[in-house]
Formats: sequence, C-alpha cells, structure tokens
Amino acid sequence: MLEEIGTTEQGDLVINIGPQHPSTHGVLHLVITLNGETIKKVEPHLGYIHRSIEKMCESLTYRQFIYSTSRMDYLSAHINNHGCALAVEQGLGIEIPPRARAIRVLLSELTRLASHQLWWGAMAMDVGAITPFFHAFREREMINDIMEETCGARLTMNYMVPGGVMFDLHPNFVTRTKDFLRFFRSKFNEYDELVTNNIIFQERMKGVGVLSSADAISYGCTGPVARASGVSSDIRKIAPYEGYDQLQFAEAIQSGGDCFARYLVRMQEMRESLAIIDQLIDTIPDGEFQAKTKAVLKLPKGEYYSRVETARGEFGVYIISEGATTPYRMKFRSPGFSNLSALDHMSRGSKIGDLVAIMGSLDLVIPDIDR
Amino acid sequence: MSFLIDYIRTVYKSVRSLLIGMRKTGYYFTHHKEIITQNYPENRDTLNLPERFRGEVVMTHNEANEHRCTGCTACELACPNGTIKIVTKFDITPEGKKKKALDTFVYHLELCTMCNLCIEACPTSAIKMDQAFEHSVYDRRLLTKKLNKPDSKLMEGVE
Amino acid sequence: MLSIAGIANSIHQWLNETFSSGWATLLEFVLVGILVISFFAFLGLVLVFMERKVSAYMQLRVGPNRVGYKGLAQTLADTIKLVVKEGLTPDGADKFLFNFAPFLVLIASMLLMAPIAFAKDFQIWDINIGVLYITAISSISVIGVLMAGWSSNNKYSLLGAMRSGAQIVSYELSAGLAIMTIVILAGSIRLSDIIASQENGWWIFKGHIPAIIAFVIYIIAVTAETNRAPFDLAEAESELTAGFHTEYSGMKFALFFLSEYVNIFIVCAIGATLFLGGWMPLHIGHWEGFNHIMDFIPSSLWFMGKTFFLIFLIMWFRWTFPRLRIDQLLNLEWKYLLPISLFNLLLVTFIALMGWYF
Amino acid sequence: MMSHEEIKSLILNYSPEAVCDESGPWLQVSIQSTDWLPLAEALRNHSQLQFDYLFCLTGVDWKTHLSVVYHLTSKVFGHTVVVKVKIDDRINPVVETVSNIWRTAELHEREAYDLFGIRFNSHPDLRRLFLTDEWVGWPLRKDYEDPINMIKL
Repeated sequence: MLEEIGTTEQGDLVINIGPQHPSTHGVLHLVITLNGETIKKVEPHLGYIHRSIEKMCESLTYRQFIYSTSRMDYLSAHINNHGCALAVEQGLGIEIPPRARAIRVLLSELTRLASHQLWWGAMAMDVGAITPFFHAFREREMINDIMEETCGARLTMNYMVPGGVMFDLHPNFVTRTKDFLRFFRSKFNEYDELVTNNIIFQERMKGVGVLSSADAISYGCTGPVARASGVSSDIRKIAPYEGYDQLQFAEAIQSGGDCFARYLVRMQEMRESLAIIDQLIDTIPDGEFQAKTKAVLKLPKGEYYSRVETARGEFGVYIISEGATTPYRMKFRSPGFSNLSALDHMSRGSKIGDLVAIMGSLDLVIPDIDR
Repeated sequence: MSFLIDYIRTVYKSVRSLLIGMRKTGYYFTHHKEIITQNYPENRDTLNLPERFRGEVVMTHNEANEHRCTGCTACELACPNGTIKIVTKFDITPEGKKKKALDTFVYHLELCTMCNLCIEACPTSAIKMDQAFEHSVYDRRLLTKKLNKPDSKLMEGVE
Repeated sequence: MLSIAGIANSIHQWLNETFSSGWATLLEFVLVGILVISFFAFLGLVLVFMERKVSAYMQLRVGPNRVGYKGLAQTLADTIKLVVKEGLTPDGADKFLFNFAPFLVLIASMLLMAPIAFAKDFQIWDINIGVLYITAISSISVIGVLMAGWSSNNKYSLLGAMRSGAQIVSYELSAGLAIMTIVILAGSIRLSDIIASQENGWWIFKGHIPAIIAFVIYIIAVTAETNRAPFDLAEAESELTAGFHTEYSGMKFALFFLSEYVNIFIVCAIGATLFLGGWMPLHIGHWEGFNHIMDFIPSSLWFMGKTFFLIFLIMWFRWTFPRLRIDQLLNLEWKYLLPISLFNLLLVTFIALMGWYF
Repeated sequence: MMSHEEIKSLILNYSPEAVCDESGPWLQVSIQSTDWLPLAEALRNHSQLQFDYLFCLTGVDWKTHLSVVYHLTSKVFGHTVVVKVKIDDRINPVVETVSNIWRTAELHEREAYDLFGIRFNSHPDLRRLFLTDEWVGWPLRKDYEDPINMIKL
C-alpha cells in the first residue's frame, strides 16, 4: 500500500482543487492525485494572491509598511501589525508606555478570539454543517463592533504605530468588552453542543491527518498545529513579548496530533484568551498610549527579528536595515506557509473528505501563505 | 456479551449527541428574537457608525467656504499608496510676497486603504475621516475626488 | 361533505356522461398528467421556500423577505431566472445522456407519485403491489444520477455519481427492510390496505418497539437515499463543489433540484402512509369526543400535515449535522442499520405471530 | 540552554572559517556557501546542539553577493542560532539544499529560488512557487526591473 502512494500511474485521477473551490477558503490551488477516493499525493500551487509585500515594503517607510501586513493574515491583522511594530521598536530602542502594552495585548487577544471563532464556523462548514458558521459570526460581529469603535475599522485596523497605538481606547471599550465576555461565555457551551460533542463531527476528525511531533517540528509547523502534536510552540510562553510573562494563562497542548486535537487546542485557546482579557480588562494602566517618536523613523544599521503568536502560529518579522528610512530587506515568516508544507504528508492515504477536514483544521489563510 | 453492551452504548451515545445538537437548532428555529440579521438598507436612517469609523478622507470646510489645508504635502508623503496628490500654486500675499498655497487636493478613493496615516500626519487638522461607506459607483473615474471645494480659501491664521 | 374524492368522482362521472368511455379515460389520463406536473412545480416552489426559511431561522437569519409578500415569491423569481438562463453542455460531454439524465431522474420521481393516497379514496393508481412498486421505482433515479455524473466528462461529477451509486444501493436495503416491518404487521403490500389497517391506531403506536425502530431506520435510510445532508456526499459542496450536477446549468440543473425536493416529498409521504396512518386522523382509544373532533379535519390535511412534519424533520437534520465520510456512510449502513433492521424484522415477525401488537 | 560561547566553539569545530557575531539577541554565524552542508548536518545532529526547527529562511540580495539566512532553534534545548550563508556568484548562485534535514525548507527554498534565483542543489522539486514557470527574472533582487508590472510611487 505504502509503496504505491506517491507515484502517479495510469488509472490515477488527478484533480485540481481550486483555485476556485468552496473549501480552500481563498485562491489556493491543490493538485491531488487520487486512487479512487484515496489520496496519493497533494501538491500545492501557490501565487494566485501573491502581491510581494516584501518587495513593496522595501519602498515604504517604517510607519507606512505596517498597514500592508494587515493584508497578509487578514483574520489576525492586529497581531501581524503587532509583530511589525515590535520589530521597529526593537530597532529604535523605544520603551512602550504600560497603557499601550495593555491595549495591544487586549486587542491581540480579541483578534485571536475573533479569528478562532471564524475558524470554528469554517471548520464546521468544511465538514458539512452550515449552521455553526452563522452562530460563530454572531459572536465575531460583537468583537468587530468593539474593534470598529476603538480602532475605526473592522478587519484591517492599522491600529498599531511604532511606539504604541494610534488612538486611546474608546470610553465604551471596557463595558462593551465585558458585555461581550459575558455573552460569549453564556454561548460557549453551544459550540460544544452543536459541534464538539457531535458524533459525526468526532468521527470525521478523530485519527484524521495525524502529524507526529517530530514531523511537526521538521515541517516547521507552529501554533495550534504544532501544539496539537505535543510541541510547545507558543511564542507568548517561550519568548514572551509585551508583558505576556506577567499574565496567567496556560499553553493549550494536546498529544493526539490529529484534526480533533487541533480542534481542541483552538477551543482551549479561546478559553485562555478569555482568561487573559479578564485579567487585563479591569487593570488597564493610565497614562500615555503612545511613546514619543520622531516624525521620520530611521532604524540603525543592523538586523531585527521579532516573533509574535498569531492565531495561526508564529509570525516573524525580519528587518535588515541599512540605516535608511526604508528597510533594505523585509522578510515575513508567515505561519500558514510552513503549516501548509505539512499538508501533503498529513493527507496521504486518506479520503477526499479528510483532505477538506485537514485543510480546515490547519486554518489556512491564503494571503498569509502567498504574501 | 460486553461487545453487545459496548455496541448499544455507542448507539445510545451517538444518538444522544445528535439529539442535543437538534435541540439547539430547534431552539433557534422557534425563538425568533435571537435573529441577528439587520435589514439593510431599510435601517439606513437608524444606522449609527462609530465616530472613529474610517470611510473616506474629507476636507473640512467652514461656512465661509474656508479650509485649513496649507498644501504642505505631509499627507502625500505619509500615504503608502500614493492616494493623495497635492497640486500647489503661488498666491500673492497682501505684502506682495509669493506664498505657496493649495490649488487642488486630489484624492484617489480607489487606491485608499483607510489606514489613517494622512490624518495623523496632517499638522493643521485640515482633513479627517468621514463615516460614509457606500462608495460603489459605475465609473471608476468618479472615485478620483477633488477634496477642496471650488473657490475655497485657506482659513485665517492657519500656518 | 365536500371532499377531494367527491370532486374527483363527479369529474369522472361528468366525463363518462359526456364522452364515450375510451375518450373519457384518455381525457382522465391527460388531466392526471397535467395535475401531477403542476403539483410537481408547486411542490418545488413550496419546499424550496420552506427549506430556505427553516435554514434561515435555525441560522439566526430572516431568510428571503424581499420578493413578494414576506418573500413568498422568491422561489418563483428564482425559477424564472433558471428558465431564462442558458443551459450549457460541456464540450467533451456525451450530449444525449447529458441532456437525458435530468429527465430520467424527474420521471422516476413522477412515477413514484402514482400509488400515494393523498386523501381518503383519492389515489392515482391503487396497485395491489404498491410497496413493491415503490421500492422498485425508487432505485431508477440512481441511474439518472450515474448518467449525469459520467456523461458530464468531469472528475468531480464522476466521483459524486460513484458515491451516489454506492450510497443508494446500500441504503435501499435498510429502507426496504423497514418497510417490510409494516408489511408484516399490516399483512398486505397494497397501500390502501395498509392505510385501512391503521384505522384504530397508527402503526408507530400499535407496533410499538419494532415499529419505532423501523421508523427511525426508515427516516435515516431515506435521508441517505434522497442525497440529503448529512448524507449528501454525491453533491458535497465543500469536497466536490456540486458533485454529479457540477456541469449542469439553467433548466437542466433546475430539474435535478426539483426532483431532489419532490423525492423528499415522496419518501416522506410514503413514511407518513406506512407509519403515521396516511390520511387517517389521529384516534385515541376510547376518547369518543376527541376522535369525533379529529374526524372533522379533512383527510387531505391530515396527510399533508404528517408529510410536512417528516419533511421538516429531514430539513432539521440537514441544518444541524456535519456530513459523513464515504467509508463512514457505508459503515453506518452495513455495521449498524442493516443488522439492526434484520434483527428488527425478526422481532416484528415474532410479535406479529404472537399477536402482541395492539 | 547553552551560552553563545559554547555554541560558537562547537560551530567553529565544524567550520573554522565561520565568522561569529554576538551583538544581537541571537548568535549570528556567517559562512561561505561551500561550508554550509556539513555545518547544517552538524547543527541538526550534534547531541548538544540539536537544532531541529528551522523557523525562517530568508534570501537577501546584497548587490555584490547573495546570502541565505537560516534561523534555527532547538526545541529540545531552546537555543537559537542565525546562520548566514554567503553566495559570491551572483550570476549562477548555488547552495546545497537542507530540505532533507529540515522538511520545511522544501517550500522555503522554492520561495527563495523563485524570488532570488538561488539554486538549491539536489532539491527534490525546485520550481517556481509563486510566479508562473515562464517568468523571466528574479523579482526580489535589487536590480530587477519590470517596466510593465512595477508601480513606482
């Protein structure tokens, strides 16, 4: 059985999944080789939404380039911006006011929640249940409204500036966030009732797309994908930034390595995000929301690397500066790109329906992969 | 025998989990007050957008048709996509000196990403973000806008 | 009392008085044909609208509410759109089979309409092998699906059709065995006899445990047979985009769509006939007053009410559950449903022999 | 967790010509492209190093030469090292692949090939990743010019 997997021979079906396909969540193009319903090989073809943001950034100043990273992983746009701001601040050596840090962490966790909620709905839709998608949007809409009030936009906020955040929190922010927390907690068991405990869903997820921890490391998987295989990879824990080391939260780790483990890790992460917001919401320090910075930012010659934990995994920003107002080379290490590379390994020998479930559990955002 | 008990238990558990899910959807089927859909555009009149919402860049004018833009091009430099083009002219001041002033503030809405950097960069608060969000038009050229009104002047005292 | 059967009888009399008997029969054929086709179209409109509203309320939405009064004309507008749309035929397709497949599927579901009793004494064809006829005809539609999938010259369609074939063939077994349970209890395979045997109580109550098990199995099996979620593998949109009808557009697609909904109606109508007493009103033991009130509700309303209740149940499944995988689908049939229904058949035979049903 | 000094001395054992820079938070090692493969194997397999996780692979065009930057972490010990591999030949840049050591490198190397034209020797499937197969030129190089598709601000 294993020998024949991986070779194309006569009688194999070669199917293009995408670039326009309901379950690729964007313009991902997979060429899959099938033997009946069993997958022999998956080959991703990328580039349908490649905009070469790295090249664009080489002609943008350090204030300007942050907005463009929102367009990569649009579901956790705020955390992407966070990583960029951290890299620039690392180069400038600015100390960020405590209030700005708290605001950044709060909004990052809200973004993570919103991203996971959308993933939850999309995951259920991939395996054929359509109703949870709308239930997920109900809660996500509340987060988006909170974001809209404070940041001025719903998805691509561009709320980060080097040295802090663009505006102070909106006066309604605290009460609305607390309302949201209360509402979300009361609805969270619905997620279990509708999807987690459902026998069909469990059957579809358990034992599907198993990734061992050694493979997870070798394929460079991060975020929930790696943690579901038992690899500790939460940047908030292993390289804490922005005061995450002072917050009480657990790193969600499962050992199964299958789709259901990845599902459980994300559900656990939502609970941890709620706990982090709980700890911060009443103790937002007063003070400045932005450090004083020069109008024109120039990073000293050198190399700066910052890592943040987005909803999908480790997001790295690598800036090589030659001392000018624009970066010499900018590299984004996007979590989806590495996670995707494990897709072929995970889905060999499983069915087409499994491939869809695996893609859903990887939580791919295509602009994040293509950049 | 234990095989049979396991078999029956599996069937029972599975059916139960399915029924719990059906209870939830059944609840929402009968409780219409939980509906979250908004009837747009019927609710246009009552639609309240937050004051920070970024819809498009506008230039504020007062009743005397005066704006605050000095034509310093700070916004043009701050913009990451070349959305803003400022055309300047030279006014003759009463003292007879030549002074740089705004002629046309060209704003390409089709390029704008609402990043707010121009507003942050403006030293005189001449431009601000408006809450309008219904931007669809049939002709792309209509999206290129001239923000300063015809015959508008620079407000007194703005440098 | 004015009843549907009465109207039908008076039309029959009038035709026989006015024309010779041969012409009258021919005219009745034409009349029945027109009625069935228009009933089809009407059912399609109603069921699609119902599905949209049911799904909308379960998903915290309002559903169609713009066209017509409260959106009632939405499906009509969609039909007009589908009719005027161009029906494309792919280049490499087998033209004849490609165009014939939707009609075959539709004809199969039309034929199934014949033995159903819509009201008291109102039946197109009271064939004496009614149940056998139903089980035989309902397997024809799979040929149409296979035809559509193969002739489209599309790999998605082919996969969808193959899945559909495997699925329908296996689920017919347990649907048939579930029907057999009632046949054993009623002692006849003529549908009018089965309905008549439920005069003093529906089989789901009279037959207690085996009838309930058979009912559950029947509902699951027909959900699978009509390719509805959670068994909609033939058209699983997140896997195969649209499965066997990927390449169809315009009216040809609409025929597939229509026959899917009509199939649901028919299997639910059969379920209502077998388990819930068809057009028989609800009677409870010796509550004479209650039974008398129930008799006042017209028999056609009883039948439609029961059928639509079952349709709602199937829609409820669709909007709650995730989809199964193809191997799990077959596992469910061969490892669970088939053994249970075989055992159930044995049980019901025993109970029927001992006379332990009410 | 090993100190920079210890890692440095171990690395110098394997490639004595490496230049180490300890100014950043992580140890940075610069080597020539010919020295890379033995060092990579050592970094992955040495019992005290075990850099099993390649989290970032970056191609850089320095106008005079090209370089590939590997960010490596050990999930066992938690230490991190940055290896910069210098490729002098700009016309036909070649470096050995590490996709057999770290599987993630397969896609990352394809990306670097696509955008910088760096060839990775014995890579299993070295093709364009984002761009079309018939694309001419290497877009992220500093001297890349495309009068049609490039927008200058």
